[in-house]
Amino acid sequence: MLQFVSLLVRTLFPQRSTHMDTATKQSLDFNTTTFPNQRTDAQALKAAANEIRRDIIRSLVRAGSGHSGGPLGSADVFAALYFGGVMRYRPEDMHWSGRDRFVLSAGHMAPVMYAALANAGCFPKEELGTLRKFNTRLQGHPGRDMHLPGVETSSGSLGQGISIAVGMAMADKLVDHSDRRVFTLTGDGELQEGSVWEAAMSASHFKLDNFCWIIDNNDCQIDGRLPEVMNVYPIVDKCVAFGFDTVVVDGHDPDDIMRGFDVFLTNQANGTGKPTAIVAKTYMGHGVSFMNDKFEWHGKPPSHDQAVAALEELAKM
Amino acid sequence: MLQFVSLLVRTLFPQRSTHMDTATKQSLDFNTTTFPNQRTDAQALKAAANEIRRDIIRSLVRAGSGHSGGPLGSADVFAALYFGGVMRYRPEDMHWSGRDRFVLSAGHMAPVMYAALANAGCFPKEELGTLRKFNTRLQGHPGRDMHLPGVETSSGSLGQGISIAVGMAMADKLVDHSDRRVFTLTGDGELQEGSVWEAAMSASHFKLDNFCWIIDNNDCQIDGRLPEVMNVYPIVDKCVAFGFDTVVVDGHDPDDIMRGFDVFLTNQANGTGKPTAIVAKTYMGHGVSFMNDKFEWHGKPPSHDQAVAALEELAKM
Amino acid sequence: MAHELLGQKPTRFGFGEGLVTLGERHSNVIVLGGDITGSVLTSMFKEKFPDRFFSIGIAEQNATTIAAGLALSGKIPFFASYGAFCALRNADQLRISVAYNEANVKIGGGHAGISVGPDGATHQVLEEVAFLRTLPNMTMLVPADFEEARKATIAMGEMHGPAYIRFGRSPVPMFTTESSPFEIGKAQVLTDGTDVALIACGAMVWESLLAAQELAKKGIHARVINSPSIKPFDFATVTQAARDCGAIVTAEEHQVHGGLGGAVAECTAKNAPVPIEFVGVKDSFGGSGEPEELMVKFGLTWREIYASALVAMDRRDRGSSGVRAIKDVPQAQ
Amino acid sequence: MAHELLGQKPTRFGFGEGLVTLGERHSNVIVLGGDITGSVLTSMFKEKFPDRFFSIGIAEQNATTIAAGLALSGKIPFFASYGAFCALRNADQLRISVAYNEANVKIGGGHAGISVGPDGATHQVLEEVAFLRTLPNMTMLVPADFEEARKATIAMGEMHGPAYIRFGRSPVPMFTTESSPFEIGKAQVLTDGTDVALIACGAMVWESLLAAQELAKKGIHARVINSPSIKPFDFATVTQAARDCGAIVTAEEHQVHGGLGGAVAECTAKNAPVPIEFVGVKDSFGGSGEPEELMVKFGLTWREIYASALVAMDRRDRGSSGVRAIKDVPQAQ
Ligand SMILES: Cc1ncc(C[n+]2csc(CCOP(=O)(O)OP(=O)(O)O)c2C)c(N)n1
Ligand SMILES: Cc1ncc(C[n+]2csc(CCOP(=O)(O)OP(=O)(O)O)c2C)c(N)n1
Ligand SMILES: [Mg+2]
Ligand SMILES: [Mg+2]
Repeated sequence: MLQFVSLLVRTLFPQRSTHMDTATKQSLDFNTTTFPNQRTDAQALKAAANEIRRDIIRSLVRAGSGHSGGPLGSADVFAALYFGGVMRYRPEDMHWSGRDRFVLSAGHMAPVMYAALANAGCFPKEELGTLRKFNTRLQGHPGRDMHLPGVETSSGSLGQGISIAVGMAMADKLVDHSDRRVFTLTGDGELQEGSVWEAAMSASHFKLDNFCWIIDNNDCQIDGRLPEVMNVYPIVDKCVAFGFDTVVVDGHDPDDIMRGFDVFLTNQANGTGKPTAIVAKTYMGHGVSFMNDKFEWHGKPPSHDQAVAALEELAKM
Repeated sequence: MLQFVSLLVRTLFPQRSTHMDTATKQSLDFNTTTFPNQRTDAQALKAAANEIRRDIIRSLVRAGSGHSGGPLGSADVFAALYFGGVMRYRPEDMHWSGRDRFVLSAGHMAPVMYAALANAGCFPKEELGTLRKFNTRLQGHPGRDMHLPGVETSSGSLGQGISIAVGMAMADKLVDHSDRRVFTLTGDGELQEGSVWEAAMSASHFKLDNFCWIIDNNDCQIDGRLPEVMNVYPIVDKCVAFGFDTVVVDGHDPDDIMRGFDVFLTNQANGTGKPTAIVAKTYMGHGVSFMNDKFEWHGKPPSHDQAVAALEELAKM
Repeated sequence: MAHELLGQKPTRFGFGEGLVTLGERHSNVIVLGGDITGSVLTSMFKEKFPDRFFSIGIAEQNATTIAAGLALSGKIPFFASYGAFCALRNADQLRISVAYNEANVKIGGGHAGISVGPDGATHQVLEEVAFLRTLPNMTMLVPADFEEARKATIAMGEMHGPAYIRFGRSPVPMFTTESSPFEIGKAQVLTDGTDVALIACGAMVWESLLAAQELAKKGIHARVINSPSIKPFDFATVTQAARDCGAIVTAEEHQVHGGLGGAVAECTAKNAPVPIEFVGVKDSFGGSGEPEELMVKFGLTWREIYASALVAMDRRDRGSSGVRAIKDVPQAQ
Repeated sequence: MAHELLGQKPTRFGFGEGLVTLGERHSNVIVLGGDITGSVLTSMFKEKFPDRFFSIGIAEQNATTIAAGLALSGKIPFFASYGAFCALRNADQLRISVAYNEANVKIGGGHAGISVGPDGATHQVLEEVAFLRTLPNMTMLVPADFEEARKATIAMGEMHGPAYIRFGRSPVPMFTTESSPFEIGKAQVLTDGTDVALIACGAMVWESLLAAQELAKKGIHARVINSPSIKPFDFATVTQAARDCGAIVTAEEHQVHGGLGGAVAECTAKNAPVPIEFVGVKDSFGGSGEPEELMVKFGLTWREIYASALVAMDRRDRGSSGVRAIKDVPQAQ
């Protein structure tokens, strides 16, 4: 005979704690600031990057899971991309047929893309608070099925987004003969996926000077530093050997990032037939000192106290 | 009501014609010559390569399907590998635990590996006549399930064998701490597979100076020349950027091929920690003038008349 | 219904012709080559529409995902290679970039099944139907002959969403005509019996007709069903067959696990449980040889279908004891 | 038989512990890392046997094929990653370099199923059981809890040949003990009923026990069967259950097509056709959320099993008309 021992009174999966006390709630709240997308100075881009970083912290602490390190580290690149007049889009109509496109190949970095899109005005910043929650449009990894404005494709399996971006750039340049641009961002650990090199080979084969590949070179991945986990260096030589006009930039210096994008824009304008790779030297978790350059922060959210500390530090920047 | 119209009298798949008239049968027969594996001169390696080429023709014309171009073009490399004292093996015991290993990553080139093994005495040359036939040990692509001596692994899906070879070299160097060597041969079209670059990255990451990667650079693949189908050039820059000591050799000059292998042997002897890539410049179909440098011969067998002509030409070389 | 042998032709030619028709009808159809364009007949499209053909080389992951990018840009991209490589080398890409994205990507998987012949096991894909059938949003088609392959290709190009078509290398009997019905999601009843149902796809449909002809000589009237649409699956027609016949044989050039047989077994278990015998490859890899030899060796002829029909009917009429594995297929006499 | 809740723990910890035991017993066990060693607990082995651990980085194709090379050199290599990437990104490698080679390669596929939670659909693999089940020479295991995962890991390490184990991220109920039987190829009857059989794997075994408990309150005695060995499959135990109960519910954290449900449907169709209801993910992708929320949303709780049992019995007792798709699962009350 079977005996069951109080089986039903139980929680199959313990709920994560996402409780916040009201005292500090204010500083964790989303505001309604948005930023315009135009050629501007380093100061303005820094301000945008700072707001993106704070929104990353705000959304992650609410989510109770997710990736802090990569998103914080690439916030300056995203600020330049979305608010430096590089990528052409209409926040009120992200389906505008003339838009340039951004594909997040490193799908786990979704929080920074979501924060950039919200700060561009593509959707209410409040919604950043739903990151990773049940039925959210802000899926843990971008899900095209959720129709969040600005999310061009699902991603989350490393090494796929860059190929999707190549396909888009082929459609633009080789089929539609338009001047639309396609940007993609991969991680540096992601370079270990062979499919990345298939994509790279094809981008130069098809002379896609409308294709801009940003590599977030933070020298970190989940298990440690790149040379220990699987050495991808020399990155620049690889990109060059695969046919890219390759430029290395300080990924935390807005002017230097813009210099990188200008190389790309010039390549396209001059019809060089060369795709551009921008190797952005960054630090994982940059902007939050206790996360800075620490691979342990690849896939962790801040605790409530850590979030408060991070926001305070960022407010002073 | 159903009506069937003489359905059963039919051949579902028409049989290929493999008929040979007895008059020319002699020249198409396999002989029993074998070759020793030792440091030797170019003349001896040329003789071995010539016999390999003739056996490729003999087996393919019997098979009535299969790949002529790659196998003929890489015969000189195989001659040096199996008969130049580079790879250590015992033809009478291909399971000898001290043997070096060869992995044919370009599985479709099986005919040249089979011919080399038969000419080494690993199995009767007669058996080359069963290539691609029902229940043969000489499967269209190497099948480990058939236990042909010298076939270390199944292959046929491009870009896998090289990774298997890396795994073997890791076992030898990093686990068993033996001085066994592992050789692999990929095609040049095969370089389009991203998994090849994953393998390459890991070979240098693990400092596998016991690992020798031969690239059959015939500039041909099924659909045409490499730069048209998908440009893999510059091959050398790619190999170097992926951490290989890379040497380019004339793949039809035994001395130059041996120079390449010597670079590898020196790397291993000196413990440089660098894997070696040998880019062998070859011509598809080399040795048979009407096939020479013609990508159309990638996957075709010679007709009976073409086989006779090819054998006559080879006999004069 | 008459089922005449109209000749022999590989299904891949139907794919090639269908592509050309699509190219003529729709300016946004794009074809990607995987360095075997001659084998899978994308060469026909390339010749007619060189501007809409792009060679990606030997990089099935990239081709599949580039196709997704093209689809997200409003194109209708087809990528074709051998099924071993364009259903499995790119499986993750198919799952995420194609299926999860609901990208309008079309894949043509050639050289499917044992009848590939001398190339051997690596090239004889026998597993992909099972995988593709589990992918949400995916349409999966296995046409029976040249003409049906042509129609299926056109149909998949003109529907919206991810789709895969499976076709073969070697010539197989032609018996459907321009006027034969074809619709995604529908199976066709080819003969009207109620004694046993023979449900097949691909080249095994013709073998099922042959088996039915032999059964007819014994007074057994088999309902032969052609089920080219593995997904969406025609539950109604298969359920009806189970209810009317009470015994089923499935036949496919695929592993006996998870493919058409699996779909039929799930359908009947859900709607009308009946004995089924599964004709297919018995959980083994293929090998080199001539197609005809191999089809006999691996038990993919009308004979196994015939013998299985007798067993299935016997099981229906008298029950059975013992326990048999799915791959225990009655020996052909 | 008592089935006590002994706590909660993710099955992945059983994998991690099993690996360490194997490392202690066999000096030729090697582990390959795929940059998520902490998530899939290969980190435990790495810590104890740093010399026998190799980090391959984010390159699942390479890791799988390197494993094949190691195996062909007499090693017993394990490679583990998320199932989405180590069953599908490397599908072609699994088919040819591992399965066709009969290489002694062991794969650990973590983060399987919906219970992955907030990471969302891309990471929630729900298709790999169907694929792996079709590969010849492959052993495929889906343990129900921590302890069974530990045993299964050791068992697969100590058998010869390709094998895959599926495990999950989130804590799930523990109820098997050191003395519970586990054998590759065998299912275990956990409760003895003859009214309906509930056949499950993974975390759904516990849910089946819960469903059985509720059914018992109505006087319905369910036979709960834990089927961790998807391949080889225990035809005898499942056939016996079909014969004894005449109605079956299958339950798995996988698509309703092609997985355990598919295996049971094929088995019964072959040996003892009975009505089956399939509890699983209904041909859709997952999404973000907490595991508990998602298991409810996607219909993966004892409630659906309970409701399905009533439907299956009803179908057995009174037959049914109409045609339902596999994914038409009775609503939980
Ligand atoms: C194909 C695939 N394999 C593994 C993973 C798991 N994974 C997610 S992020 C990550 C590390 C990525 O490293 P990097 O690209 O450097 O990003 P960073 O850690 O710097 O954010 C891994 C292994 C994945 N998402 N996809
Ligand atoms: C993964 C994979 N994709 C496609 C094929 C089909 N195929 C066999 S050989 C070949 C061309 C290979 O080119 P290359 O490596 O240059 O060899 P060569 O033609 O010079 O002999 C192709 C595409 C395959 N065997 N494996
Ligand atoms: Mg990184
Ligand atoms: Mg070549």
